[in-house]
Amino acid sequence: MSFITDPVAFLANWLQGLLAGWGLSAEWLNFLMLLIGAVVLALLALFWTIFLIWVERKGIGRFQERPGPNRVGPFGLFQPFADMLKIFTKELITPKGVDWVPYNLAPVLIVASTIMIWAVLPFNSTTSGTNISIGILFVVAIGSLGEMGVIFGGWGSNNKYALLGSFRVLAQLISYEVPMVLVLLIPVMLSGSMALNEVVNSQHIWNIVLAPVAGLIYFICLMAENSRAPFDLAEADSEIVAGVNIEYSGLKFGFFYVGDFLHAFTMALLFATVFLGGWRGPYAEQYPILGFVYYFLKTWVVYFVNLWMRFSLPRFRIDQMMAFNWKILTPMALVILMTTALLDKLLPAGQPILRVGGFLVLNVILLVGISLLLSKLLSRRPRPVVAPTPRPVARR
Amino acid sequence: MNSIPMSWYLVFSIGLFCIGLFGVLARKNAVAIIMGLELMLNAVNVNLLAFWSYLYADGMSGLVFVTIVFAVAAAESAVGLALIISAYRRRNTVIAEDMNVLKG
Amino acid sequence: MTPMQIVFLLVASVTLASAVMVVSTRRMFHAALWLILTLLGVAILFALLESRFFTIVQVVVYVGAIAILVLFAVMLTRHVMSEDQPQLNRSWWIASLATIGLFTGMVLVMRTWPIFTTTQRAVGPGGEDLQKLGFAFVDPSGFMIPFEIVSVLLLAALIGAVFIAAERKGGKG
Amino acid sequence: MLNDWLYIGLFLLITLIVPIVAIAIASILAPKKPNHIKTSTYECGLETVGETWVQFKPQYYLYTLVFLIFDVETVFLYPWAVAYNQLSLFGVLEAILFVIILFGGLIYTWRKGALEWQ
Repeated sequence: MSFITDPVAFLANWLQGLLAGWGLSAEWLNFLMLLIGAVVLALLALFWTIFLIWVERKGIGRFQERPGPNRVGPFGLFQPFADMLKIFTKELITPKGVDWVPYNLAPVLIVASTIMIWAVLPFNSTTSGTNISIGILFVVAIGSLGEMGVIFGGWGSNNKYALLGSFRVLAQLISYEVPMVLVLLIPVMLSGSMALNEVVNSQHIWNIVLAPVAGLIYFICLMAENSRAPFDLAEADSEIVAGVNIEYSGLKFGFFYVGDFLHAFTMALLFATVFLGGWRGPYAEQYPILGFVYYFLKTWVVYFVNLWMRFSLPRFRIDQMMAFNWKILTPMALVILMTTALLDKLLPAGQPILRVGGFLVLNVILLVGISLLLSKLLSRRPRPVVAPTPRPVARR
Repeated sequence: MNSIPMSWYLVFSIGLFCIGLFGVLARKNAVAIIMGLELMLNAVNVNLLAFWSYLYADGMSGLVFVTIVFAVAAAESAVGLALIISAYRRRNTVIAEDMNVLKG
Repeated sequence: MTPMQIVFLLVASVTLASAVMVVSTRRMFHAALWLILTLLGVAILFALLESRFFTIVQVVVYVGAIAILVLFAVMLTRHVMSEDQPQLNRSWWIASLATIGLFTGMVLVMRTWPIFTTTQRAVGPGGEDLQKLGFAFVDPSGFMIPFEIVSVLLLAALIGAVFIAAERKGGKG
Repeated sequence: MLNDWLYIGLFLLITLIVPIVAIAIASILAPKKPNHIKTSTYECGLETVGETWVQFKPQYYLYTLVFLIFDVETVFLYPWAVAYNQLSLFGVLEAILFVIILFGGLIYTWRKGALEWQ
């Protein structure tokens, strides 16, 4: 092991040796190493957001045929730092009648619930925060921490619009959690473990190849959990004032956006881990540093697709969004779960080509069949015709 | 390594159960009664997992029982809260003592 | 005092205190928030009991779903009970006597049990074996019937709850 | 392993402490000049009318209900999924029966109209 092939493990080893040299007991050494690992990873995730803000602003600029930030520093790279300085020194207005603890806890929880996901992600074959044996469900559980943040914000601000916005987000989050939890069963089934590193390790064939429909559903659900366009009803500025964050200002308001930006990237990391083989790639096990590179590349592809959709698609209406989840994604997830389980048992083991082919055929049939069936089912209901009411005409 | 005696968990679980029971017996609001029930079910789960962890970790019966308690808790809160909301809509009350349509 | 004991005592006392707040606070929404804290405390105790799966299930099911359901129910039924009037019924002192009696009785009975204070764990450091649990769920000689009955129970609960809650405004009442 | 939970606990503490500290620093740095207009509840420039606690739609409650049941059922399929590779066909069929029962619930809810956003 050298610094070139596996920098993180090398540094960790060196640090451990250094600390052991100071004559610490084994327990304290263990504790300190965990603490250092946690601090480094959490701060890395938090400061990574600064870069992401630049990427998104530049990206949306390019998508809309304008240069984006380009004044502060080369390519506007220092723009987020300027923004940060500004937001740090803005007044934190606390409106009347707020419920103090929930009101102030909400932005903290929103940020924490995003960064917490990084704790279980495997970054290469040797580096991960922790490889806990229930990693996939852990991610789902952390999602419910974010839901708490949304409720606290809505309740605490003592504002009708904030409350309404928080209920809308909440309904969206919990609805899209159902198909997400259902399709996540498929990677668990295929790898026989819930630990994210095992899920990555077992993907000799990427899960997206074996279960493309599940991957699609998972991607859509992740986008909805992020509650950004096209699922950004909560902040639909034309419908409700601004969602949960309406009564927040200064840094507290900023944290809602930090959570938002970071969640988009974390979502890409998760998707790359579960369906795109994570750090896997040629020579990734011999040279763990390559794992970082592969993981990073895959994540950026997913992240770019996510941004692309965000910048190009129009917003859903809330009834469309709910119907899309409960009447298309959930039945589809249930069917894909049952058929995948059955097919994998019926196909002979040890023949990867047959397996891939079988899964592919199954997925195509399901996708076509279900979409035909559902389009028939959904279109049969006549659209409600709103009778044109005579409008009052202003008279002189 | 592990130095916590089983008694601590069991006393904790009895305490949680009794607090929940007090909530069920003494609160007026029906939603608060449901919350008390949730506390009691949680106490039961702590108890079951403590016994599983200290005494019978080889068998799966403890874990299966915890699973069933979770399912029952979900079913109970779903139906219970739906009933409360239904009663609230019809009679505009959530006070358990006032829900006495069946009283002779 | 080992670190584990300190962690346990801290978590247990916070959990019990917030449970007391659940049953005693006047504002229903705050009671629900204290309930969430209690549930999280219980989840940490599950983790101390080496059951990882149920720690996460506690967070996903209780905090992520049941607590939100309770919060929604609190929202839906607000304004019915003003928060100044007493939240406890007339016989609350009987209830408190009964629960204190139950608590002392249970503790006294449990103390006569020889393995009450054992510190010997039966579970290994790896926590529960999820594979075995999954196997037991579908094993005909294991827990196949309870597993299916759970699903039927949940189906019944779903149908019942939706039937009760989804009634139209135009209907009776 | 204790290490996993210890790490996650530490991580959680840090992710909670860092934003709290940041907000604390910002509240020291930032100017504090509250006045009546500034601290009033925001509502399109008008004075707020009525209480914040508008009665909200029971629709939210119905979605949560369905979500709760689905969530519980799905979570208990996870141990089965972990054991999937060692299971016989019979074990898989049983889980499929479990999922079909769940599907029945979805269809009932759908037919009942509880999934419509009104």
